[in-house]
Amino acid sequence: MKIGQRWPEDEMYKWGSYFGLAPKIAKTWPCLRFSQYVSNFCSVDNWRNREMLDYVWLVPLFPAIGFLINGLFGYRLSKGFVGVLACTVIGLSFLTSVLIFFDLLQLPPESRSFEKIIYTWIPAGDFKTSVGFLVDPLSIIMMLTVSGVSFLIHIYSVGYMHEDEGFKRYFTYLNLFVFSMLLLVSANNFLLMFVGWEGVGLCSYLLIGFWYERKAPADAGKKAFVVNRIGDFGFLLAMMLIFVTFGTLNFHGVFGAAHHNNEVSTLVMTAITLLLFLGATGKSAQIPLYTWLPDAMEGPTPVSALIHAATMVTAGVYMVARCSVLYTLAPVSLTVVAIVGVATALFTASMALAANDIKRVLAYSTISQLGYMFLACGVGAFSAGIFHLMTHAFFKALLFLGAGSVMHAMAGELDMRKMGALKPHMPKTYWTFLIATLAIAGIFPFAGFFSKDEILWHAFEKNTILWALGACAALMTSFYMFRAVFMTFHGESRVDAEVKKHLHESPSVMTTPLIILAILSAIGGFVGIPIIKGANVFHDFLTPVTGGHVAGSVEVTLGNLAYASSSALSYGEAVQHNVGLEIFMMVVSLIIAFGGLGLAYLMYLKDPSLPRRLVEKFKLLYHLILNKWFVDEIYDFLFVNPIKRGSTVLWQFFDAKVIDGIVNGSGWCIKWTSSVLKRIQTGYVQNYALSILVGAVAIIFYFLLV
Amino acid sequence: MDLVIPKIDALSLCPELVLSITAMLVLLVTVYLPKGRKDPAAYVGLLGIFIALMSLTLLWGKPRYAFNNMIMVDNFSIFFNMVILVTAALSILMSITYLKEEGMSHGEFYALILFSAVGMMFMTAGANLITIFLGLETMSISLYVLAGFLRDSNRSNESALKYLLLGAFSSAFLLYGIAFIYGATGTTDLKGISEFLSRATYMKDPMLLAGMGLLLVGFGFKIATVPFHMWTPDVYEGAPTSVTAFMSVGVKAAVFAAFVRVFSHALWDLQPDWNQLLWILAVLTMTLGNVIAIAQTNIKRMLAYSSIAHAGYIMMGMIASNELGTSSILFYMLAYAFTNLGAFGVVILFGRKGEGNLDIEDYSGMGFKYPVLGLLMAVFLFSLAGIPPTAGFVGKFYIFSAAVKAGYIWLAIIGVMNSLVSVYYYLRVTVMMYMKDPVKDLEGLHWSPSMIVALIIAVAGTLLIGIFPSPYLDLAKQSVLHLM
Amino acid sequence: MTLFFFLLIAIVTVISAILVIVLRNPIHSALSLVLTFFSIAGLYILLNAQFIAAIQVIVYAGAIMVLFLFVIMLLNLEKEKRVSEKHPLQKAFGVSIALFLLGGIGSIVATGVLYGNMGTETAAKVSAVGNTKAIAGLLFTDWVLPFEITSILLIAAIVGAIVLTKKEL
Amino acid sequence: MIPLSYYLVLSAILFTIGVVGVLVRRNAIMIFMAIELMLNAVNLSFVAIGKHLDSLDGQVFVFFVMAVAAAEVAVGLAIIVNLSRNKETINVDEINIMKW
Repeated sequence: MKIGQRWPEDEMYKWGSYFGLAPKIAKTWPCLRFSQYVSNFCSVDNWRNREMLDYVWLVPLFPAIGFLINGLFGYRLSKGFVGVLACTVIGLSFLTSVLIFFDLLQLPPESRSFEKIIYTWIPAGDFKTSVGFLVDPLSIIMMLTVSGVSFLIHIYSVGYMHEDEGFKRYFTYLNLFVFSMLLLVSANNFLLMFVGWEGVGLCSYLLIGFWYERKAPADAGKKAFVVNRIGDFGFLLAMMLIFVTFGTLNFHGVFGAAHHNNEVSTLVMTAITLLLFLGATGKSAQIPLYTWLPDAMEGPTPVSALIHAATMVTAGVYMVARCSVLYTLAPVSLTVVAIVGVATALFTASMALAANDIKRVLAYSTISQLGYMFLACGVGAFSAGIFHLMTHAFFKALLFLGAGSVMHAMAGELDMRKMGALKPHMPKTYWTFLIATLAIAGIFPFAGFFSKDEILWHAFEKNTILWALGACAALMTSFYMFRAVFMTFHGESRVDAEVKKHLHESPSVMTTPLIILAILSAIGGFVGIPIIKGANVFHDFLTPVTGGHVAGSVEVTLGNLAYASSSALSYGEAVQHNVGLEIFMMVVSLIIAFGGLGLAYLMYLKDPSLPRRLVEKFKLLYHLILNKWFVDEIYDFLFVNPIKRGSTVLWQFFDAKVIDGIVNGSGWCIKWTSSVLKRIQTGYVQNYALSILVGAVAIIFYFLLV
Repeated sequence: MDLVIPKIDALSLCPELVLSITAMLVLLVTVYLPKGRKDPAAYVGLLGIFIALMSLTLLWGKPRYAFNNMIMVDNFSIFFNMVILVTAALSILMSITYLKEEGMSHGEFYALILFSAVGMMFMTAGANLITIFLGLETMSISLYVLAGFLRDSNRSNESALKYLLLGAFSSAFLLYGIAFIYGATGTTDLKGISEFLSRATYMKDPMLLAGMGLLLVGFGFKIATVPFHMWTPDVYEGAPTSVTAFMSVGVKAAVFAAFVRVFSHALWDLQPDWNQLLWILAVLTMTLGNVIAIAQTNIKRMLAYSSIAHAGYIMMGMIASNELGTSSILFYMLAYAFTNLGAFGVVILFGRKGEGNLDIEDYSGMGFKYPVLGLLMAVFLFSLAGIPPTAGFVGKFYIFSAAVKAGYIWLAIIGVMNSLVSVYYYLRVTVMMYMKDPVKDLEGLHWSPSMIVALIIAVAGTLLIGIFPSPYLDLAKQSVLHLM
Repeated sequence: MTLFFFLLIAIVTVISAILVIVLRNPIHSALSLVLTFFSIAGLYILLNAQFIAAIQVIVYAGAIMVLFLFVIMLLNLEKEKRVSEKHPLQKAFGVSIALFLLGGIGSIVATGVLYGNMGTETAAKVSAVGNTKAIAGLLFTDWVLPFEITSILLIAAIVGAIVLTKKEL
Repeated sequence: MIPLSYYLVLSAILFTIGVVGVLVRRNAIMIFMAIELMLNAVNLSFVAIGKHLDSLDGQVFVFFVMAVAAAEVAVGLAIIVNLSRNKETINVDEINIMKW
C-alpha cells in the first residue's frame, strides 16, 4: 500500500499538519510491515489504514518485557545493558504510541475509538471482562505523555543513578511502574484499569522506599501505600456499584448504558462518581488524602519526577476524565470535585510558600496543580484538565529533574537557604529550570499559560468564586516558584565552602532530557490556543471523549457517537461570543502571574530581610504553614495510632482473653475480672475446647430462638 | 435371609482404590529401602497419584451414585479430588528434602499422606453422612499422626496433641449432629434427607435444626471458622511445614466439598435458616483471621491466620448459594491450592532444621540474596492478598461478584475491606525480602530437584489461573452443573 | 419392670460417668469409665441391640479401656493435684456453658418426638432373623462401602501408632 | 416400654458430662477418656433413635463409630506416649509452647 493512499491530502486533519513527518517514520518502522501482514488475519472490517491500532498492546508490553528481563536476569547483566534496555523498551513504547496516534488521526473524529480485545479474561456468568485495550483521543494522549516523559526520565536516570548500588533494581521497578501506568491508561475496562492502578501503587511504594536503609524513605513508602489503600477501597466499591448497576465493567458498555439509560438514579450515579473520586484523591493526592505525596520525595529524584509528572498522580485525573460521562450525570459529584480541587490547590500552594526544601516546594506545587486539574474536571472542562495534565507533565518533570541536577551538584543538599547564585555554575540547569518556572507560573507564551488560563476561564464561566480562589492559588504559585528560582540561582551564595568547590553542571545525559523538556514546556501550549476558532486543536481532538465544553452548560458524548463536529462548532460559536471577556481574563491571569513574580523579586532579591520581618509579624500563621498545618500529626493521632493499638489489643484479646472477656461482659466485678484476664494466657487446649463449646451452644440457641 | 451384595462398582472407586493400593505399596516398598534413603517410596506415591489423576478423567461428565447411594461420583467431586491430588503430589514433592533435613525420612510419611488423601476423596464424593464422617476421620487420623511426625520435636508433639484432642472433641459434636439428623429425617442419605425436607410440611423441627448446627460445628472446626478456629495457628505452627501445607489446602478442599454437598444440597430447604448464620460466621472468620494475622511474627502462624481468613472468603460463595457462588468456591479452592502450597514451599525451602528461619524477620534481604525465590514468594503472597494478575485476584473477584450478584452487597464490602487489610501483612513479608538488609546468614539453601518442580508447578498454576482463568472457570462451572 | 431396670442402669451410668471426671486418680477414673461402658451395654440390651451390647463390652470395655489402663500404668501417672489449679474461673465458666448445652439439647430431645421416616426393620422382623445376622446383612450390603473405608481408617491408625511410638523407625 | 425421651435425655446428660470432663481435667489421657464418654453418649442416641424408627441403621452407625473410636484411641495414646517421652508431662496446662 502506498503512503499517498494512507495519507490522503484532502482528509488531513489539523494534527496531521503538525507532524507531516509521520508517514516517513511509519515507513521505516519495521513492525509495520509485519503488522500489515498480520492485520489481514486480525481485522475484518474495512478500516484498512489502522494497522498500528491493532498493536496497541505493544505499548504496555515493551516495558513489561524490560521489567521481566531486568528483574529475572538483571543480576547477571551489566549495568550498561540494564540501563540501555530499560530506556529502549520505554522508547519503543513511545514510538508505538506515536504511530498509533497517527493511525488514529486518519479516522474521522467520530470513529476515533478503537477497542482491541486480546482475550476474555474473567467470564462470570453473563458478564465478561476481557483483557483489552481502548485507543481513543484521551488514552492516546495519556500514552504519549506517559511514555514520552518517562522515556526522558529514564535517560536522565541513567546519569543520575549511575553511582547507586541499586541501579538494576531501580530500573526494574521503573519499568514496572511505566508498564502499570500504560496499562492503566490503555485499558478498556475498569478491572484492567484497576490492575494498572494497583501496580502503580505498588511500584510507587517500592520506589519511594527505594533507599530503604534509611528510615524516612521506608516510612514515606509505607505512608504512600496506606493512603493509597483508602483510595483503592473507594475505587473497588465504585467498581462493585458499577457492576451492580450496569452489569458490565467495560468502558463503552458502562458509558453507553449511562448515556442512554435514564433509569439509573442520580443518587446511584453520585455514589459511584464520589467513590471513584475517593480513589482519585488517593492516587492524585487531593484533600484529604494528599499527605503521602510531599513525603514521596524521599525516593530518588527522578522517581519524584516520574510520580509527579507522568505517572501515578495523573492516574486520578485520567480516571475522572475517562468517566466524564458518569460525572456529567452527577452534578453533585462535579461540584464536590471542583471544590476539593480548588481547595487543594489553594491549601497546598500556601504550604509551598514557606517550605525551604526545594523538592518539598515542588511537591506541594504538584498537589496544587493537580487541584487545578480537578477544578477543571469539576467545572466540566475535562479536556482542559487533561491539557493541563499534559503541560504539567512537561514542566513538572523538568522542574524535578532540574532540582535533581541541582542536588547532584550540591552533594545532596536540598535546603534552599544553603543555595544561591548557582546560575553561573550550572547555566543549562538554570535556563531550563527558569523556563519551567515561567511555564508553571502561567506566563505567556509558555505551556502553562494556555492550560491554566483555559481552566481559570472555564471556572470563571461556572462560578466566580471558584475562579477567584483559583486565581489566588495562581498568584501563590507564581510567587513560590520564583522564590525558589531566586533563592536557588540568584542572590548571594550561601553554599557551604566545602560544597562550593565541587559545583558543576551535570553531564549531558542529564541535561539533554532537560533541554527537550524545556522545549516542550515552552511550546507545548500551542496545541491548545484559545479564542481563535479551530486553533484549540487539543480540545477538538479530545471532544469525542470528554465532550465539548459549551459556555454555561456541559454536554457530553461518547466516542462512537457522531457528535464531535457539531460540538466543535457550537464551541467555536460560544467562544466568539465571549471573546472580549476571555481576552480580558487572560490579561488578568498574566497580571497575577507577574504579580507573584514581582512579589518574589521584592522579597528575595531586592530586600532579603523582608521575609524575616513578615515571619515575625505573622508568627502563628508561619508556623502553621511550616508544620504543614499539623495535618500529619492529626492523622497519626486520629487514625494511625488507634489502628495500630487496636490490632495488638484485638490480637491478644481475642485468642487470649475473649472467653474471660465474656465473664467480664456479664458485668460482674471489673477489678476481679481484670486480674483474671491478666493471669490467663492461651495456648491451652481447654481454652480452645471451650471456644468450640461456646460456638456450639451459641449456634444451637440461635436455631432454637431465631 | 439372603445377602444381596451390591454391585461392586470398581470404576467409580477407581481413584480411591488406586490411591489406597499405592499407599500400601509404599508401606511395603519402604521396608526394603535402606535407612535414610526412602526417596523411591515418595516416587511410588507420586506415580500412584498420577494414575489416580488419570483415572479421574475417566469419570468426568458421567455423574452417578454408587454402592447404594453411599458415594456420588460427579464432576463436583472430581474437581475437588483433582485439587486434593495435586495438593498431595505437591506436598510429597516438597517433603522429600525437608524430611531428610529433619532426619525423619520415612516411607510411612508418604503412605499417611496418601491415606489422608483417600479420606478426603471419600469426603468429597460422600453422599451419605456416614461416608462423609468416615472419610473425615480417615483424613484426620492420618493428619494427627502427620502433625506429630517429627517425634523428637516438642512443637510437633504439642501440635499433634492439640489437633487430636480438639479434633476428637469436634468429631463428637459432628457425630451428635448426624444422630439428630438421623432422628429428624430417618436417614443419613443426602438424597433421602433432601427428599424428606422437600416433602416435609413442618420446617422448624428443633432436632433437625440442632443437628444442622452441630454439623456446622464439626465442619466449621475443620475449615477453621471462628469460633472453632483456635487450634489452627498452634497446629499449623507446630506441624512439619510440608504437613501444614497439605493440611491448609487439602482439608479445606475436602471439608468444603462435603460442606457444600450437605448444606447446599441435602439441607437446601433450610437455606434461609443457615444462611444468616453463615453470614455472621463468615464475617467473623475473615475479620478475625486478618486482624490477628497482622500481629504475627512467625510466618507459619501468619499463614495459619491467613488461611482462617481465606475460609471466611470461601464461605461467601456458600452464602451466595447460587450456581455462580458454588462454582466460585471451586475456582477459589483451585487458586488457593497452588498459591498456598507455593507459599509454604518457599517457607520449607527457606527454613532450616528445627525452628530455623521461620520468623518473618528472617526473610530480610532474602529477595536480593535469592532473586528467583524472592520473586516466587512475592507472587504467592500477592496471590494470597488478591493482587492482580494472580490466581488469588481472579478467585476473590469471582467470589465477591457472586456475593454481589446474590444481593449480599454488605458482605462483599466487608470482604473487600478485609482483603485490603490483608494486603498489609502479606506485603510486610515482601517488604522484608526487598527492603531490609539481612539480619542473619542466608547461606545454605538446599535446592532439590523435587522442590524446584513443586515450586514451578505452583507458580505456573498461580500465574496461569490468574492470567488465563477462563478454562478453569469453565471447569468449575461444569463441575457444579449436576450438583443442584 | 423394664422401667425399673432402665432407671437403675441409668443412675449407675450417670454416677459412674460423673466419677470418671471427678476422681483424681486416673486409674480409678478409667475403672469407672469401664463401669459406664458396661452399664451402657446394659442399656443396649434394653434397646434390643444385643450385638452392639456385645461389642460394647468386648471392644470398648475390653480392648479400648485396657489400652487406656495400660498407657496410664506405663506413664505411671500420679494423681492430679487439686492445688495450683490454673484457670478455675474459666473452668467454672466452661461448666456453666456445658449446662447450657445440656439445657439446649435436653429441651430438644425431651419431647421424644421423632419426625423421621420409619424404617422397615421392626423389632419382630429383626428378632425373627436374629439381631446379629440382621446387622451383618446390612453391613455387607447397604453399608459395605463404609465398612471398607473403616478398614483403610484402621490401617492408617495402625501405621500412625507405630510411626509415633516405635523406638527405631 | 421406655419412652425414647428417657434415652435421649440420658444421652444428653452423658454427653454433657463428657464435655465437662474435657473442660476441667488437666491430664491429656483423662480428656481423651471424657471424649470417649461423649462418643458413647452419641452411640446411645443412635441406638435409641434407630429402635424408635424401626431401623437397624442406628446400630450400624454405632459399629462404625466404635471402629473410629478404636482408631482414634490407638493414635491418640501413641501421641500421648510420645509426648510424655519428650516432655515428661501430659498435663495440658503445661503444654503451651505455642500461643498467641
